[in-house]
Parts: sequence; C-alpha cells; structure tokens
Amino acid sequence: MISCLPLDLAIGALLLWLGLGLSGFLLGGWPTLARRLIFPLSSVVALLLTIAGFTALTATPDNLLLRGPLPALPWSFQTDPLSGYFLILLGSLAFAVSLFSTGYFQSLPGLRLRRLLLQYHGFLLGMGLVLLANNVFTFLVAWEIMALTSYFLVVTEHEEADNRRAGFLYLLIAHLGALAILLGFVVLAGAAMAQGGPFSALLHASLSPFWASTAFLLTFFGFGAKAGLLPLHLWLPEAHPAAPAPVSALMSGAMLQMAFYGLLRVDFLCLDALAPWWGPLVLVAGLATALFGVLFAAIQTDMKRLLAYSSIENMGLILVAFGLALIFRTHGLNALAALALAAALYHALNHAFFKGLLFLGSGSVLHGTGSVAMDRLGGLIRQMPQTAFFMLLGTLAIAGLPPLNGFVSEWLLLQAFLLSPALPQSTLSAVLPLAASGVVLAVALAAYAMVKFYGITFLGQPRGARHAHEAGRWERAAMLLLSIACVFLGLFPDLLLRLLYPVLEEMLGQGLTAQPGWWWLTPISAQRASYSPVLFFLGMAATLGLSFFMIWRFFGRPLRQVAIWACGFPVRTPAMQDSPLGFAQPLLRIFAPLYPTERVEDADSRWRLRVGDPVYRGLYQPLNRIAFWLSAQVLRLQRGRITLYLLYSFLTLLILLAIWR
Amino acid sequence: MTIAAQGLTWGIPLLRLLAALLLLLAFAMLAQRRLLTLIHLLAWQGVVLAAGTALVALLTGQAELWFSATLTLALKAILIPMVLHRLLRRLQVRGDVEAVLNIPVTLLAGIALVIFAFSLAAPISALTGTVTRGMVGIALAAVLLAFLMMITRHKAISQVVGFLAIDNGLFFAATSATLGMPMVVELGVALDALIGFVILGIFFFQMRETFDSMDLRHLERIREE
Amino acid sequence: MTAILMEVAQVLLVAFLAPLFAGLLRALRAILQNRRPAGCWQNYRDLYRLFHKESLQAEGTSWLFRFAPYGIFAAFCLAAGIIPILATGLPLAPAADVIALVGLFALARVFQVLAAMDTGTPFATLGAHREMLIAGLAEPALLATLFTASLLSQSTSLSVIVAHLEQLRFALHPSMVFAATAFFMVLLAENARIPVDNPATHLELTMIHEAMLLEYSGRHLALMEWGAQIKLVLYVAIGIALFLPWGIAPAGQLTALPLTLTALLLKFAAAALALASVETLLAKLRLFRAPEFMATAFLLGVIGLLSFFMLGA
Amino acid sequence: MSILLVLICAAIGIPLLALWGDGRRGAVMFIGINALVLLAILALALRVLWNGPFTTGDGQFMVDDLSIVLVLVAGVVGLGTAFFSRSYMAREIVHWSLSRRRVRLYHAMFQTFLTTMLLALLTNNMGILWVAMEGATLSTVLLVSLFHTAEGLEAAWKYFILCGVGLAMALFGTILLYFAAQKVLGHDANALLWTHLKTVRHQLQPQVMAIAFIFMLVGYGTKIGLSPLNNWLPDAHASGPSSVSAALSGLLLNVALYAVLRVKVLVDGALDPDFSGRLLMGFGVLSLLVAAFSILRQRDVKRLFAYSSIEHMGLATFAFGIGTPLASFAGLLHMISHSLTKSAVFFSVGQAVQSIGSREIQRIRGLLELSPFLGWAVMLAVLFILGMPPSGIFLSEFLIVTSTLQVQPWLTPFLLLGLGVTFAGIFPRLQGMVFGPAPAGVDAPPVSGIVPVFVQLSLVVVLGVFVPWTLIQWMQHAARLLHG
Repeated sequence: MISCLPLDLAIGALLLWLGLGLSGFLLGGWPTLARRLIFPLSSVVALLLTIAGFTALTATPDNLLLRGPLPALPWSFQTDPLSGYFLILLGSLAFAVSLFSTGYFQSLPGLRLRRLLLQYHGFLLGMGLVLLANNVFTFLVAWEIMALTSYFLVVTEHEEADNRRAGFLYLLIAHLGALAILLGFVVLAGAAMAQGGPFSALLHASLSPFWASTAFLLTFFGFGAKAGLLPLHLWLPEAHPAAPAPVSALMSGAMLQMAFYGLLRVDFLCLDALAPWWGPLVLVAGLATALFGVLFAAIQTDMKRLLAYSSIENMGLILVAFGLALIFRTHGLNALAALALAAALYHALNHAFFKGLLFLGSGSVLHGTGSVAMDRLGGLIRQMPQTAFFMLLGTLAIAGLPPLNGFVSEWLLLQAFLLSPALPQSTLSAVLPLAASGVVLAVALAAYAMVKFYGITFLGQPRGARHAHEAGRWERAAMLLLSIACVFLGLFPDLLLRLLYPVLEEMLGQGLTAQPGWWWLTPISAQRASYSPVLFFLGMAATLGLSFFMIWRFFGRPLRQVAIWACGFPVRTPAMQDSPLGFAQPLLRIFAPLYPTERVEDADSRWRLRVGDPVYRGLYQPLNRIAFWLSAQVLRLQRGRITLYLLYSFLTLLILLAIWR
Repeated sequence: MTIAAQGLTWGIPLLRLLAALLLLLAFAMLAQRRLLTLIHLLAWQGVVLAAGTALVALLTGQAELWFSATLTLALKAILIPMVLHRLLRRLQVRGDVEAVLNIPVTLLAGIALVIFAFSLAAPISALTGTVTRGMVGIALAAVLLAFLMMITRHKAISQVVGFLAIDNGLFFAATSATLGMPMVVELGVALDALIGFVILGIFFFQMRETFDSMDLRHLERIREE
Repeated sequence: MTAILMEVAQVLLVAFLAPLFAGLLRALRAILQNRRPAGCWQNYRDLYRLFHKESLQAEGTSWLFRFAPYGIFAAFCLAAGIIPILATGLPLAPAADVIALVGLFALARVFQVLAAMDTGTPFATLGAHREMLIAGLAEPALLATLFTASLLSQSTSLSVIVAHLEQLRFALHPSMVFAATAFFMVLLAENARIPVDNPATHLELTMIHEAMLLEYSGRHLALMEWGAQIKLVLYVAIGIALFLPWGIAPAGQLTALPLTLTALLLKFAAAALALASVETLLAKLRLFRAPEFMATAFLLGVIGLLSFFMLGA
Repeated sequence: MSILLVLICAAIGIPLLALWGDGRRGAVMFIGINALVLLAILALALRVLWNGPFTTGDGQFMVDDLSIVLVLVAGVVGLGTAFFSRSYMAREIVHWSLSRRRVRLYHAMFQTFLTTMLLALLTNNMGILWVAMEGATLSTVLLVSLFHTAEGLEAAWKYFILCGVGLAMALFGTILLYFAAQKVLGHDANALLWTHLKTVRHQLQPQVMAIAFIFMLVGYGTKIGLSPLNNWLPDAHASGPSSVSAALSGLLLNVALYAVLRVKVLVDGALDPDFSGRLLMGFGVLSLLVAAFSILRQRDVKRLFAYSSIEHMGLATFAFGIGTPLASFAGLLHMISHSLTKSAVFFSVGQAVQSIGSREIQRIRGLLELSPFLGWAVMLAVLFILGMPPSGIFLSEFLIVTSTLQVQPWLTPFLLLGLGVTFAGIFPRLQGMVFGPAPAGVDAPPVSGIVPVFVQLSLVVVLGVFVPWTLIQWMQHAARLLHG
C-alpha cells in the first residue's frame, strides 16, 4: 500500500467519490438501496483518502499535470505533508459523517436523496480538490465547487425562506471571499503566466513590500470570509442551522479548515516577505473573533446556532495560533513558530472531531425530538443515553478540559505564548501574554457556553418536546468513532505531534524537538513544561476508583429515590429551570453594550428577548442601504423619456469629441 | 477623383452655397414649431441634397452619382415628405410641436453646436484639398443640429423628422465630403432607409391603434422607479 | 521509592487535613467576629455524620448526578498529588503543569455544574450559571498570575517554579507582589469565599456554590463538601508554592521533611488568619459587582505581567 | 464560396418563411434552415481550419480567426433559438392568439435578423457591415413589438429611435473612415474593405480616425448596450418574446462589439492604442457598474438579465480595452461564453415566465417543484452567468481580472465591486424563483424547449474545463490581430 503513490490514491479516492455521487443520483429511484449502499461506500473511500493523507506525510511531494481549459492553465495537483495532514482531517471526518448519513437520511424522499447524494459527494470532492490543487486556477475552481455544492446542501430544505436567506448570505460572502482570494493570488503571481504555474513557483515571488502586504491582506480577507473571521462571520450562524446535520458537521469540521489550509499554503508558505505587522494583525483579528464567537455562542437558543458561533470561536483560536506563528517566524524564531503552528494544526484536527461529533449529535437530537430549539429540549440524557454520553465527551473536549483533546491544543498554544520573551521586540513580548489571557478568557467562556449547551439540552427536565428516541445504529457508530478520536487525541498527543513533524519541517524547515516517550508531551523541554495525559488519566482513574471503592466499601448503602427537594418549593414546572437565554443572563448583563437586544411579543403575547448580531446591524445593514441608495441613483437615469435617453447619447458624443479633439 | 478646371470656378462655390442652405434649413427646422412646416423643410432639405449630389456627379463625372441623386430626389424630397404629410392627415395629428426647451435657448445651443462642429472639423478640413474644404464641418453641424432637434421635441413625428434630418446630414457628408461612397454601400443605405421608413409607417398605425395619440409621452411608461 | 511514598503521604495529608484547615478558618472567623467557635474539628464531625447518613437520589436525575461527587473528589485528590506541598519533583508532578492544573480544576467545576443542572431545579441552575460566570472571569486572572511566575522561572511546571523561586532568596519582586494580590482575589472567588460568595449563607437567591449542592445528601454531600475543603487547601498550597516557596524540599529528601512540615504549618496558619480577617472585614458583593472584582484581579495580574517585562523581575 | 453558401442558406430562408412560415410547419422549417446554416458554418469552419483566413467575392467577403469564432457561436445560438422558439412560440401563439400572418412575420423577421448577423460577421466591407447592423435593428423592431402591447410598442419605439440614431452616428463614422481611406487608397470601391484598410492603417489620418472611432464607438456602442447609451436594451429585452431576447443578447450585442473591434484594429494603427483602449475601458467599467447597481432593484426578471447582459458586455469591452493579447483572448472567450449562457438563461427564464404568466420576480416561485428540469435549467444557467465554475465565464472572468491587475491594478476594485454587486443582486432573486413551493394552478412547461439550454450550457462547461485546441488557436490569432 505504502508503495502506492499518495497522489494517485487521493485522486482515485476523489474520483470514486464523484462516481458514488453520480451513481447515487442514478440510484435515487431506490432510496433505501441508494442510502444503504452509497454512504457506507463513501465511508470506505474516505478511509482511502485518509490513508493517502498518511502516506503523503512521509512520501516525497508528488504532482500531476493535466491539460486544462487552456494550455497555459493546466489542472495541476500535488500532495505534500501539509495537504496530507488536511487530507487526514477530511478523510477521517468524512468517514464518520458518511456513516452517520447512512442512518440519518432515512426519511428523505427519493428525489431529495438523489440530489443530496450528488451534492454531498460533490462537496467532498470539492474539499479534496482544494487540498490537492497545485496552481491558482485549479485551487479557485475547487474552491468555488466547494462553495457551490455546500450552498446547495445548505438549502436542501429550500421551502423555508430562512434557509434560502442563509444560503444567499453564505454564498455571497463566499463569493466575495473567492474574489478577494483571486485578486490576492494575482498580486502574488505577478508575472503573466504564473497563474498556470504551480504554487511552488509563487514561493519566492519577489514582491515589493506594498504588494506583498496587499496580497496578504486580500488573501487573509478571502480566507477569513470562509473561516468566519469577525466581520465576515455572519453567514456561519445562518448556514449551519439551515443545513442538515451531517452537512453542518462537514462544513464546520472540514470546510472551515480549508480556509486555514489556504492561509497556510498561501500566506505562510508562499509569502515569505513578511511584514512585521501581519502576525499581530492576524492575532488580534483571531482573538477578537474568538471572543466574539464565544460571547455569542453563550447566548444562543438554538443548538446548531450555538455550535456555529462556537465554530467561529474555534477558528478564532486557530487564527490566534497562526498569528503567533507568523510573529515568531518574522523574527526568525522558527522553533517557536513550529510550536505555535503545531498548536494551530492540532486544534484544527481537534475541532474537526469534536465539532463534527457535536453537530452529528444535534442531528440525532433533531431526529429524536423534532427540534433543536433549546427552549423546547431538556433531560435527553434519559431518553437518549448513548447520544448523551458521546455528546458529553464532545462537550468536555470542546470546553478545553483535560484529559481530552481540546485541552492539548489549548495547552500547546499557551506554551507558545509563554515563549514570547524570546522575541527581540520588547513591546510585543510584553503584550503577547495579555493576548494569552484573552485566549484563556475565550476558553473559559467556551466552557460556559458548552456547559449551557449540554446542560440545557440533555439535563434537567424536558421543556417542550417530551418524546424522544435514541439515535439509530449508524448514527451511534459514527458518534462513537468521533468520541474515540477525541479521547485518543487527548490521551496520546505525542503520536499526532510526530505526524506533524514532516508538516512543520515543510513549513518551517524545522519540527518540534523529540519527545522522551509517547506518554509525555514536552514540546520544548521537560524542565520547561510537561503534560502527560495518560498519567493524568490514570491518576484520575486510580483516585476515582479508589475513592469509589473505599466509600462503597465503608459507607455503601443503596440510594433511595425521592422527589426533588428544591428548597421545599411546592410548585415546580420545567419552566422554572433556566431558559437558554436565562442561563446566559449574566453575560447579557455584563456585556450589555455588545448585544443588540429587543423585546418582541410572541404568539402567546409574551415578551421575549431577541438578541441580534451587532455586526449585522452595524455593518451589513448600512452597507446594504448604501448599495440600494446607489442603485436608486443609478436607476434615476432610466426615467423612461426617450428624449432624455437621446440626450445621454448626444452628451456622450459631444463630451468624447470635446475631450479627444 | 478629379474635378475639371472649369468646374472648380463655378461648381465649388455652388456646392458651398448648397451646403450653407442645408445648414440654414437645419436651423430653420430647429426653430420651427409647426409640424407641417417641419415636413416641408425636410422636403426642401431633400431637394438641396439631391441638387448637391447631382452637382458632385456633374463635377466628377461619376455616372452612379446621377442615379444616387435621382434616388435622393425621389425618396427624400418627394416620397417621404409626402407620406409623412399624408400620415399627418390620416392620423389627424395637429397642433404645434411642443418643444422641451424654448426656441431661443435651443437656437443658442444650436449655434454653439455649429461652432463646435466647425472647430472639430477644422483640422480635418486643413488636411483635405480645396474641393471639399469645410464640407465635413457643415455635415457634422447638420447632423448635430438634427440630433438636438430630436432631443427637444415630444411628438413622435417630429422625432422621425429629426431622424430623417440626421440622415440627410449623413448623406450630404457621404456625397459632398467624400464625393460619393462606394455604390454597394449607398444602395444598402438607401435600402435600409426605405425599409426603416416602411417599418415606421407600420409603427405609427400600431401606435395610433394603441394610444389614440402620437404624443411621445405615452411612450414613457417603462421606467425604473 | 521514597518519592512515591512521599507522593502518597502528601495526598493523604492534604486530604485528611483539609477539613482541619477549613475548621480552623471557621474558628478564626468566629473569634474575629466575637462568636464562639464550634472548634477546629467540627468539619470532621460533619463529614462523619454525613457519610453515615442515607444518600438520596432526586427523581429524574441521571448517572451524572451520582458520578459527580466522586469525579470531583478524585480530581482534587489528583491535584493534591501534583502540587508541590511537601516536596518538589514528586513522581506525579510532571503529569501536569500549572495550566493542566487549572484545567483539572475546571474539569471538576464542570462536573459540579452539570450535576447541578441535572436536577433541573431553579436554584441549582441559577448557581450553575453563576459559578460558570465567576470561573470564566476568574480564569484569565488566574492564568495571568501564573504566567508571571512561569515567566520568571521560565517554566510552567510548579515543581520547577518552586525550585527556581527558592533560589531567589527573599528578593522582593514587584511583579510577584501584584501577582500575589491577584491570586489571592482569585482564590477568594474560586473557593466561594466572602466578597464573591458566602459559604455560610442560607439565602437561596444569593447562593452560588451552595445552591448547586441543594439536592445532595449523605455520602455524596460529604464528598462534595470534602472536595471543596481540599480545593481550598490546594489553592492555598499553590499560592504558597508560587509566592512563599521557601522550605519545600526536593522529593526523596526525608531529612528536610521536618523543616518543611513546620514551615508548612506556619504558612497555612498565616493563610487561615489572612483569609479569616479578609472575610471578616469585607462584605459580600452583589452578584454583578463580582465581574468588577474579577476585573480588578485581572488588572493586577496584568500589571504584574507588565512589570515583569518592564522591570525585568 | 463557403462563405456565400452560409449566407445563401440563411437568406433563402427569409422568403420561404415569409411565404409558408406559419403554424407547425413554419417552426420546423425555421429549425431546418438554421440546422442547414449551422452545417454550412461547420463546413466553413473546417475550411478555415485547413486553409486559414480567406476572402472571397472580389474581397467583399472575408472570414478570419476573429469572425469564424463568432460565426460558429451565431450558428449554434441561432439553431438553439430556433429549437426553443418552436415549443415556446406554440404556446405564445395560443396565448396571444397571433394571426398566421403575424407568425409568418415573426419567422421571416427572425430569419432576416439571423442572416444580417451572419452578413455583418462575414462581410469585409465596413459599409456593408453598417448596412447589416441597421438591417438587424430594423428586423428586430417588429419582433420586439410582436404582441402589439402598449409596452412592446413603447420598447420597440425606443429601440428603433435610439439604435437608429446610434447607427446614424456609426454611419457618420464610417463615412469619415472612408474619407480617411480615400487619401490613401484613392476614390475606390474597395476603399472600405477591411483587409485593404488594415494593410494601410498606419497611413490613415489620425485626426480623422479619432473622430471616426468616437462616432462609431458611440454608434455601435449603443447596440452593445454600453452605458449611458444602454437605455433601449432592458426595455427591448423585456418586452419581446423570450426567443427574441435570447437572440438580442446572444447575437446582436456580440456582433455590435465585433464591429467596434474591427474598427479598433484600424484605429490602433493610426493612433496610439491607448486611445481606443482607454475609451473601451472607460465604457466597460461604467457599464459594469451601472448595470450592477441597476440589477440590485429589479423586479422584472427579463430586465434583470438584460442588465446582466449590459454588465457582461461591459466586462468584455473592458477586456478588449486592456488590449494585451491575454486580455483580448479573455474578452473573446467572454463574448462566446456569454452568448451561449445568456441565451440559455433567456430560454429557461422565458419558459418560466410563460408558465407563470408574469415577468415579476416576486410571482415566479418554486420552479424546481414545478418542473425539476426547468428549475435546474434556470439554476445552472444563472449560476453560470454569475461566473461560477466550471463555466467558461468563470475562466474568462478569471483571465480578465488577472490581466487587469497586471495592467491597470487600480481598476480591479471597481471590477470586483461590479461583480460582487451583481452577484448580490441576482442571486437572491434566483433563489426565490427556483426554490420554494410552486404556485398553484400552473402547469409544467414542455421539456423540449429546455433541451437547447442544456446543450448550450454543456458547451459552456466545455469552454470552462477544456477549450478545444482549434478554438484556442483561433482565439489566440484573433487576440494577436486585435493587439496589432
């Protein structure tokens, strides 16, 4: 297997996906067969892609040229450790999601299913192509295919006007982003025909600082639009709830990371004329995004919206790590940059797994109860015990708690921050730990948001939907797999860091220092910092077992079931629990200026608090108004009077003649 | 293309006189309020045009220009004004041409246009031989004046008149300034003019049928708000 | 071998002396407030009684409700094995540095909050979100103080920090002074002490920590209470390790043990006195003043960080 | 000879259709004639492939790399329109109860239009080019007002007057061109032949040529729909039958731009290429922006796509204005892709409008549910027109933006603004039309009218994924020709 070239394997896998999509389209007439056949096969293909990714990490970079639309614009593909790593991410997430889909789309009618199968695989294909693309043109085509297919998936349930609006917002921002990326690439490519050349040709493009910075800003904007960077994040909380759960899982877990991949490929690998302010810019933008995301995640009342804002937060953290890596590299501290980058890459994979898990779980909740509105849920841990358990793991992981995987990347990131005194610039090194505190705040609030997510949905008493059923076999299998992945990555971080070695080597010419053993995580030196999740876990398990055993041994008595006491209050209804917004009430109060709230009357003539997005009101609505105002001005040219139109022609003619006389 | 020496002595001044007449008629049309007179002026412009073409044919001895002159006379001086005249009566369009701008302002604008046209054509005239000196400028001025008339009139028929006047200016440029375009082109242009006119006729009846009026303001419904 | 023994000894010592410390604190506070104390050993009596009582499980609660007390207790016991109290360089010490330690505390807290939400009572959920808020705001401040120490000693491992700071010999570091103050404030907040929460309150609407325990009884409640007492000791121990590390012996040096123990007793007594006097002097803040309190702590921590960079110490 | 064959095939159809072009027979005949024309065009293309560019008929007719590409497109779009027209008009005739005479008129005029388009592309004489353009205008005027509605009449009137005056300006430009050519080539019937002019273009008087170019640009530019000369365009597109809108957008605009390009080659010889370049770029950007912002508030679906045509023609004009071989190549590709795509858009949208019975975007809903074929046809066609891959428009826009950034970097923000605003304007409307529940009481349109949509769209995909070698070569030669 290993002798098989990773690129061939990866392209083969993508072609298989394409084939599966098409055959799924054809098989749509037999929905059960199509679902039971295509999705598991798709999982197998995903596994193939993962294997390709693993081989790409160690194999020598490989490339493939195909005749494109024009001779000067070939379709160009490659694999290298960087794309290998992201192929692993994509493949392993797609593996689980496809399994999940096998069961999830049970009730979808044939016509819908055939469309979905085609678009689903098109989406996977698009993401795969983004990773394999080796020139600007191929990359952009793949990028747009990814955007378009995911758009179609978002509007799967297009009868709802909200979903259409979400889809539009999504595609609009994606399109603007793609335009910016295109521009950035062109600035970068400079010479006329470099667009057809491989990315490596861009590697040492000699650009003036101005143009380098322009290229950087444009691509950062473009990829930021995909990654949910602060003012461009607006599509995310709209699109994710609209899409079916497996699609949200893929979009959040994998597609957002494609933006990160793009940043790495372009702004890190290709742009080496680093201006000193790029890193801080990315860092600040990332931090703002993270804090914003988490503050809004905490106040959401819809499970999937909450997760979407949480994705914004996580992308923000990844950008923070990326910015830190840029800062270190600018100052020639490649070893430190490697640590920051490792944190970012680690978190990318973590996020794919736990966010994938959580989205899939929310899909199961939707199927089980018919709603993802948290003010209708509660107490699902009893009706969906297994789903609840997997979701608990996901929640703990995303909240950055040891010994799960979210903590590892957070830890690595903080370690990287603590190395800031090595920077020659003292202001920067003094300010960076402050940013680290910001990261900690974000993570702590993420715990707040996720505890709310889990507590409101799965704990307490049902608020509205009383009947729920456990997820099906396929769904549970998929969630189990992702939970295992979260635990595994939490317990054995060193194994992943070893995988990262070739990636870091490629990016920085230098990996992390070797580890003393697989159970240790000592990225710099054992003196400096160490963390052993295995030991941690074993210690925890031992004390837990011991204390449980001792207490059971000495004081063990069967529990007696009693009614809830609740300080003796006689009346108790589910409505007396915290509502989703009530849980976030302290935040609403403390950060009041940030939240545009309004009271609206609902159908039962009760006042409800509705919290909007300040960016929408502060930025998008004014922009929209400006555009429409301009439009009205332009349309005033068309007053319907022919003499006026003749006058335009006449004046045009006269003016041109006068100018060129 | 050579012009006989004796032709130069009387022919060229005569051609210039015709050119001046054309310009004068264009001005007159710009100043005219009544539709009927407008059509008469158009016919006169056609006559001048035909005379000019015939003069050029005489001077240069090109046989096909004679043909062209006859065509012009038949079409522009007789047929089209006649049809317009009859249309006017059949459609019972009456009254004055309502101008968008008042006449003096329009005339002032017209004078400015003529100056502009001359200054524009001056370098071109300088390049040409003595024969057609200034002709381009006059033709340009006639075209622009007709254009201005179209802009300032509301009635459909007056616009058509303006349109035809533009055509006359062009024709003058084609014959006098270039001493005749290639025959194929001239034929094509004439054919187009004829078809265009036929279509216009069809059009007027459709309009009449639909709106009961020839006022252009009925044709200002499609607009952006 | 001695190291492992010391490890076990330290965990047991912390676990079994924690109620004493809490009792001492209560007694001191009573004395300062001109009340008659119940005695330092009252906590042991409470725990004993609770352990022997029947445990009740509220209807409609899940396994999380039962698991949480053990989980929390285990987490604190593990932490007790990691923080250098008796000695530095214990075998478990490298398993987690300060950041992981904070993570461990957060894990315990999340379990506590989830268990509270599991009951679905209004007070428990009220306590739950307040707890998450306080913790969320405290954590940056805590990390800022910890960063100051770790920047000074270029390590995040508490053992290494202690070893490093011990060599500095009573030099006054301005950054550490700020950090210590901030840490103290965080300690108060994290352990539900007075300006933020009142451990002795019985008014449901102002409760934070206690509100989450309302449905617990018997051994579960005992474990919860005990866990909280251990937590307080651990925080004090971290504070000692960071700001008054002198006297902590390297692992395996049995000879240094008597000196360490004496120093430890003195330091804990001083800490108890300090805590008691603070709790006597200050009044409880309104809940929405708590963020200001935490912001002050964060600010102090930040000033500590900045002064480290500006003054180099 | 092959050139004449194409023209004769096309022209012979006019009397045939005028005499017998009604009913089902007429529609089939219309298809047959255009299939024949397409065959003749293919033969011509093969000839060009083997022999290269050539002239015929005493040099009066000419085909070269530039024209053959557009002739091919005209053939394809012509046949596609004929195909579409059959099922579309069958329903329109019933709806408007058109008389047999009117149907004959429709077919004959349509065929005249197609013939004049081919004539304009194949003639070598700049005068005949003008005649053909004028012919095209005249033949479409009655098509626009085919239904005799007040709106159609108004649109046709505006179309007639504005384009008539515009073309008059173009004629003046042509006269001036002849005036300049006379000085070099003498008073000769061949002085307006493009091939002749091209050989002597460096000797033409620059002052005369400048004015001639301005007149022709304003003249033909009116037909291209360049802003601010574009006002007839949305009205005419909206009011006529959709087959006519498709042909206007797909053919007429292209041919008008073609005429400007021919003149540009000559002017670039006499003057600095910057002169024509700047003018074209200016008009291009202005049209792009005006169209983009006009799109934002449209309520009428056909007007919407008419403005989109203005936008795309603006983009193509802009590309030719940049003037580098790559940009010209991109502009040409854009013209071709736009022709094929936009006519497909009008086919599909026309079907939708016909089924729903209204052009109001608000009222067109649930096409996907009404008929998946139609829904996807609209969806794909519009996505392609918005420049989504794998369409040829994506490729050409990619190339245009890249070349802009290399030559005129400060113009790229405007370009992107235009593209972005267009997207924001069209896309939500597309969603509203395609998605959602279908309106009640509406029957699905026949599938046969949608076939050409998919055929043309697949051609556009070919242009976006794998442009055939021959086409690349032709376009490269043409680009070099335009570059001078």
